Amino acid sequence: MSATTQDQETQAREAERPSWNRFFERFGSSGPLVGLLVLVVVLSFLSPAFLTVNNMVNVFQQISVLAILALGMTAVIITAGIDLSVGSIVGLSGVVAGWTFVEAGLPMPVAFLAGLAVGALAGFISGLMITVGKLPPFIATLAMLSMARGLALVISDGQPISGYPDWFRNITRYQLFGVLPLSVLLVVVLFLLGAAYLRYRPSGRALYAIGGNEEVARLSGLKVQREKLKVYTAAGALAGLGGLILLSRLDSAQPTAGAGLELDVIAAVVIGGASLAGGRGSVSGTLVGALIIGFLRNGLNLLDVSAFWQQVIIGAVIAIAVMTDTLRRRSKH
Amino acid sequence: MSATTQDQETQAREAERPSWNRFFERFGSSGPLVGLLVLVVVLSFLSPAFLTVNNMVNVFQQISVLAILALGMTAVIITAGIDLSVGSIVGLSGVVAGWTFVEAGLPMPVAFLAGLAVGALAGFISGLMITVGKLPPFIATLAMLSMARGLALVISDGQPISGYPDWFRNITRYQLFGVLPLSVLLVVVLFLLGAAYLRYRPSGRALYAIGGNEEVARLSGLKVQREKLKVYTAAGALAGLGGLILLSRLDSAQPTAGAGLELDVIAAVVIGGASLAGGRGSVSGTLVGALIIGFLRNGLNLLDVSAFWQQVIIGAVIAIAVMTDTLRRRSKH
Amino acid sequence: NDDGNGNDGDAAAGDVTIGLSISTLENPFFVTLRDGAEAVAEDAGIELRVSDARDDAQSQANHVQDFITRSVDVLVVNPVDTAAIVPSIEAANDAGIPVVTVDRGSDGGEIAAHVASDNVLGGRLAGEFLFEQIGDSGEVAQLEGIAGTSAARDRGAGFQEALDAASGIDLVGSQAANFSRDEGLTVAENVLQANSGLAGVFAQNDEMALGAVEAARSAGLLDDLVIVGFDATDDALAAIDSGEMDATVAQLPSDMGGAAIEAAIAIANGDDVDAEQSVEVQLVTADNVGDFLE
Amino acid sequence: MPTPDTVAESAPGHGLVCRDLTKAFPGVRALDGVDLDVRYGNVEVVLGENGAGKSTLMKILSGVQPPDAGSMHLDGEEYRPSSPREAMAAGVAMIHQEMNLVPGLSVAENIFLGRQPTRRGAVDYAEMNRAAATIVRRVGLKVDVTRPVGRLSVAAQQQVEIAKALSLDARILILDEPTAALGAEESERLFEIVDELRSQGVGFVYITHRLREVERVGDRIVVMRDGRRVADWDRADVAVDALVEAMVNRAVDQVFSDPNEPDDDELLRVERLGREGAFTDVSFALRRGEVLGVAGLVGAGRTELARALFGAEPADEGRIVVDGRPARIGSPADAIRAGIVLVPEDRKAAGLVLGMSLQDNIALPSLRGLAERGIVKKSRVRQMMQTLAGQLDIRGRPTQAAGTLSGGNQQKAAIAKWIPQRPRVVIFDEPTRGVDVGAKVAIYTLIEELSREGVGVIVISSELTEVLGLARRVLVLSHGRQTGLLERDEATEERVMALAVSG
Ligand SMILES: Nc1ncnc2c1ncn2[C@@H]1O[C@H](COP(=O)(O)OP(=O)(O)OP(=O)(O)O)[C@@H](O)[C@H]1O
Ligand SMILES: Nc1ncnc2c1ncn2[C@@H]1O[C@H](COP(=O)(O)OP(=O)(O)OP(=O)(O)O)[C@@H](O)[C@H]1O
Ligand SMILES: [Mg+2]
Ligand SMILES: [Mg+2]
Repeated sequence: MSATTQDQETQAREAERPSWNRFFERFGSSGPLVGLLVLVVVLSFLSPAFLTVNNMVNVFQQISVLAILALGMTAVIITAGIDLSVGSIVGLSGVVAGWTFVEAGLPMPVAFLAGLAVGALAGFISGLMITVGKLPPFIATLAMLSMARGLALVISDGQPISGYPDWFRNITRYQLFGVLPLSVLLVVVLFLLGAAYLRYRPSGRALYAIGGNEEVARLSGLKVQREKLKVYTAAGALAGLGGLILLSRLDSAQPTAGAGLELDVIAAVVIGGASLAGGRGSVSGTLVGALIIGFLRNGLNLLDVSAFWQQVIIGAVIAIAVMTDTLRRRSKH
Repeated sequence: MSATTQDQETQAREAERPSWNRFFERFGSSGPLVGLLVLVVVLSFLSPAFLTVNNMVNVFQQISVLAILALGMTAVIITAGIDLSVGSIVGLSGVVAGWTFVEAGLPMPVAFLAGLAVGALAGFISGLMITVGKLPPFIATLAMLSMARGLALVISDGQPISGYPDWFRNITRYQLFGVLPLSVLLVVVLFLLGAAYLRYRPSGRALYAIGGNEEVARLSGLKVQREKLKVYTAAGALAGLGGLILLSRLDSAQPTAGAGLELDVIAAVVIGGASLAGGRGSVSGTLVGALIIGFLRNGLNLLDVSAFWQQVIIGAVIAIAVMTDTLRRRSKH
Repeated sequence: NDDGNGNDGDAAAGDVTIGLSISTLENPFFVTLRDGAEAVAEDAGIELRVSDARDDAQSQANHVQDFITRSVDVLVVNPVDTAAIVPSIEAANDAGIPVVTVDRGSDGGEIAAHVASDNVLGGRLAGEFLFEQIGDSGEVAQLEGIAGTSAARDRGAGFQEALDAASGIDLVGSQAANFSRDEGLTVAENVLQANSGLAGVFAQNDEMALGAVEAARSAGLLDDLVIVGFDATDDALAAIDSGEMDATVAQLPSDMGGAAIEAAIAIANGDDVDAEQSVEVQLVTADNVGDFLE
Repeated sequence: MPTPDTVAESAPGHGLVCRDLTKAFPGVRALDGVDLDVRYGNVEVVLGENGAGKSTLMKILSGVQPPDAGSMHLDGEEYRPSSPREAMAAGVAMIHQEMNLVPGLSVAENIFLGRQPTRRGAVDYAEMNRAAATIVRRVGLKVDVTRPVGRLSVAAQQQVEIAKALSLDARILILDEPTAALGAEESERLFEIVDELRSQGVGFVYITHRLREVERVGDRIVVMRDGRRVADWDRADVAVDALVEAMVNRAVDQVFSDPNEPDDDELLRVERLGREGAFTDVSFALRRGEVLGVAGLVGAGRTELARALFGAEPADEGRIVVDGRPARIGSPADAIRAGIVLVPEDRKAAGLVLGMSLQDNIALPSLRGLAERGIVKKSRVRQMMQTLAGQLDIRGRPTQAAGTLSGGNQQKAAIAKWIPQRPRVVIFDEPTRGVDVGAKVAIYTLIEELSREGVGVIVISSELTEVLGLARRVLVLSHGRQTGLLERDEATEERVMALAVSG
């Protein structure tokens, strides 16, 4: 009865809202997008070097690893999980690929697959610890963080592994039409696939249900454990891919690559509107979150802000960005 | 299921159980305690240096900072929160105290209070971001992690600050009756106070309700926001105290002190049986968790396990320790 | 690469145990240092135990304590921090265990021997070479290591000395890239973006310098930009050999590690050792890189 | 009471046959050798006190939990579902007693969760929304199926659950208190659907505490007590009194006594109270010892009014006057200080901390009072618990997690926790939802006692008989507006209904 009335009222109010607002809503959560725009405008005024094609290409390239990891993390966080191990997996996958090529002397494509596989395997093991071992995701992936980093150091003996074919290095350097780096193209493709998966695949939709209320999801007949296992494996595989991109960009496998990256990755996802309590999050929001972090670091570098103050500013901006969004969302209700 | 429930359900069946089992239950959750005992036994066999008075004193002293931080974190996690900034606050508080004494030339007790106050203030600000700013604790304290570390570096200009009176350094060196270091005594006192607070104070009991279901707590008339603010402030103050202990131990204020410590702290609390979903956790369990981490690191050092493998082993042991506990608890139901 | 360091063989006592506490093994420089130490220890047939503090002063204090518990005969310490190590060294002194410091010194306590290379000097050499290469005028940038670490501090201080002595040089950017190649790349890209007229980069370690190489390559500036690193890691030497990097500072970590262990063995055997042993700091450029490549 | 023709009933085509089902939880035997037959085209009504084991039995039938012992056969084949998914595949579906929806997902998605119609592997939203709209209309719910379920009222959510179960095309449908949150009209709509499906050969298990519904829908009636099946009837054979007696093992007198005559002192006065988007312009006075009923259709804003009075979502217009003095009620803590408490309609989300023990839950509002020199006394908590458990007949161990109590006992606990506060005004929002007849009478008695002691009581209920039976005056809301304030003698069912649909 009045539920209907209420309903119609909502719809009526929706119609009154300006269309650009609706556009934002459609794109993701409007809060972070507004934050991103403000940031871009401010930085453009402060530094002439900021809003140049070249710099934009740089930023996109710089965040490509972050963005790829954040894609997997988005799915994990939607299920109310968390993955602290992605930074370590970046290091492990690079080292495994490097070792396979340089030490074992296998061809580069095999090395590449090995890196990807070890990432997926690490994610799979985290998933098993969570689903079968009933560990909280925080602990399971914290353990994996430590184990993957340790293994990367063991395999490489703490030394970078270098010496790859030129074509491999050029993969991340090549720019389509002179402006679009392949790694950026890869990010775009992966994000489109990710968005489509979460929106259109039944198992993508299941993730929201699992994060919203795991018991209900189970009672509705969803294969909760299997979906979770898939999500952590995918997050691991994407982290592995991130490690390979970094390997190509640096032309060297670093056992310590990606250390601490997990916090940036989680921040990007949460700035993008996902909730650590699960059930909420979007791929487009995550992209905005990753861009905010990328632009912020880039801008502070361009402005030559002292390294010490950078940390203070980044902390403050992250807090403010998310706060604006949460408070805005709250005031709407 | 809350720790309380667990505890009490246990009490109901107490009569049927062997008394040593009851002793464990009373001490905390039995799972981690069993894990700790197994660890101690195994390490005693592997290394003759392990089970010596001297080494035990060492381990207790080594974990004192971890334990003090974990005490505050226990309360935070019981309310379903998290505090990633404690490691950074350790650095900030030491630097502030060092600066106050060495640069500002104020007396040591004033410096000490300044360090404690800045820790409490940082925690208070995190608390405000969470309660008033409605930020998820993960994000608020991640921002604080970055800001506090940045400020520590700004204040110290990235340099260690040295030059304290001998008596200050001796505080952490002095051993009561020749075996009991003061810092260990402090840990014991603080843990007893913390346990009493959580168990007997109305506001301590309230934390379990807040973590169990915040809305119900609010509708029961509890001042949820104020309790949370208190908890984060206390966690900050304890981290500040940890920074001062470290200052005395290292006889130097290090702007990078405590980096990454937050993960160890959270691990200790969760190994000790707390749930990151809130509503469950105990001070005694946390102490066991901190001891497991301390003994593990100490034992691996004594056994001369390679640094890289240590990381692998520590990750695995954390996973196994928590898994045993969760699976055991599950099988009881 | 440390075979030339073979010891005199007079320290054959098999029951000598040396504890080596390293600041971090997640930096290739110290891994090489450890390798040098292990090689000498193996030759001498003594037992060497290594711990890794992962750049955390508190962990190092714990590790030293553990070594004391195990009553090692000599303690070799590569401090995370020169000030924060003092209480640990004093504890070792109290336990009657002689201490050798390597790479970084200690601000206090009794040190039986110090095997050092001078980070400040290295920073100055690097700066002077960089300025000379760009014709003593123009814009340069610095990539800083992890804020608050002594290597970052000392190398930065040396570079600053050189900068103060030069007149036409303009330091347009100095940004932290945390000793990592990954961050070195990102920060160098951004610095290059902000300063199109940049002539040279000094990176406080080779990893960051190699990141800068990648950034310069992407920007098409590899031939124009003078890049100077620090540490003389294998990758950096190769990069100098191929003309991608211009110079690095060799501290011969392997020699340092070896020398420290030799000193420790001598102390264990009751022999006299020099209290200060300086391992040379050398600038490696295209001219002399051949001497370092093996 | 096992039926003699077991063998015949296990034959194919007969439905679900359960024998000797047993299930124990720590400290309780929830099921103790229960038999149940569900025949196609039949409605098996299961009655029983709170905690009798009804939900536990249904969870076993629908694959949520395995039994400790016993057997189940579906159409003569052994049936042993290890998950709800398997049960659904076998044609057995269930609407759970507690709301089982994902709040953030749309109505349509909740209905088709895990079974979304797809085209080339992608969810076909147009088709899904169309199908959902059809089913939702069938249960009598008029709502945009693309709205998130969390934004709907409790009643609407319940209807979504029914729609979800219908969409499963199950052969055996288990309904665990499906009408607990529904008004008369919505309930009748459900019965019509049950009739229709029954005639198509669907077998039902129907659990309810509303005995009037038994007549309307039931074919056979089974009564459970303490985990055992204690009686069964064909519908024709049984009178309500006999049912009640079988359930609680004693006679229960369910007539309302005349409400207490209130004093003249005004306890609470509400003037032109409103909150944007919820309700506006509500004015009434509550005297000492008065019971005020609040009636209205589902979604009329009654819950919102209650929450505003309690400060859970403070009003943004109008005044609340307590004892002649204007009170600022900005939070539940303010309300409690002013002596106003609320027993919320959604006890799971708002009434109890499910993971905490029963006694800790009850102690929650009284923690400060239970402390002696700042220290909470265990003995006092235990003593308070004992007193209240006796007073309200709460069945459960003090140390049992609240979430494992049966629904009715949870409701009693949610009420009990306020009693030590000695409140002056108690607001009951749907106080008897999911409560068995015996407990219902206990709650009515409690309300009467409270009013006799001079407490002002506000009762919100979708069961009109309850409001009319308990209240001295009845406030009627419709679409968030006050459409009437009737004295007891003018408050007839017809007048209240007329006012509830007006405006
Ligand atoms: N997970 C559990 N752990 C412990 N005890 C449980 C659990 N689930 C149910 N019980 C107990 O089993 C008994 C039967 O509960 P059940 O929910 O089946 O009752 P019910 O007949 O559905 O009652 P109501 O009418 O109140 O819904 C109760 O005593 C309850 O406390
Ligand atoms: N959490 C919520 N968020 C948004 N809207 C809500 C929420 N809860 C209820 N509403 C809306 O407020 C309106 C009134 O709520 P509600 O149905 O609870 O009122 P009521 O008169 O108490 O009805 P009921 O019989 O269900 O108790 C409904 O239309 C519902 O859609
Ligand atoms: Mg039930
Ligand atoms: Mg209501």
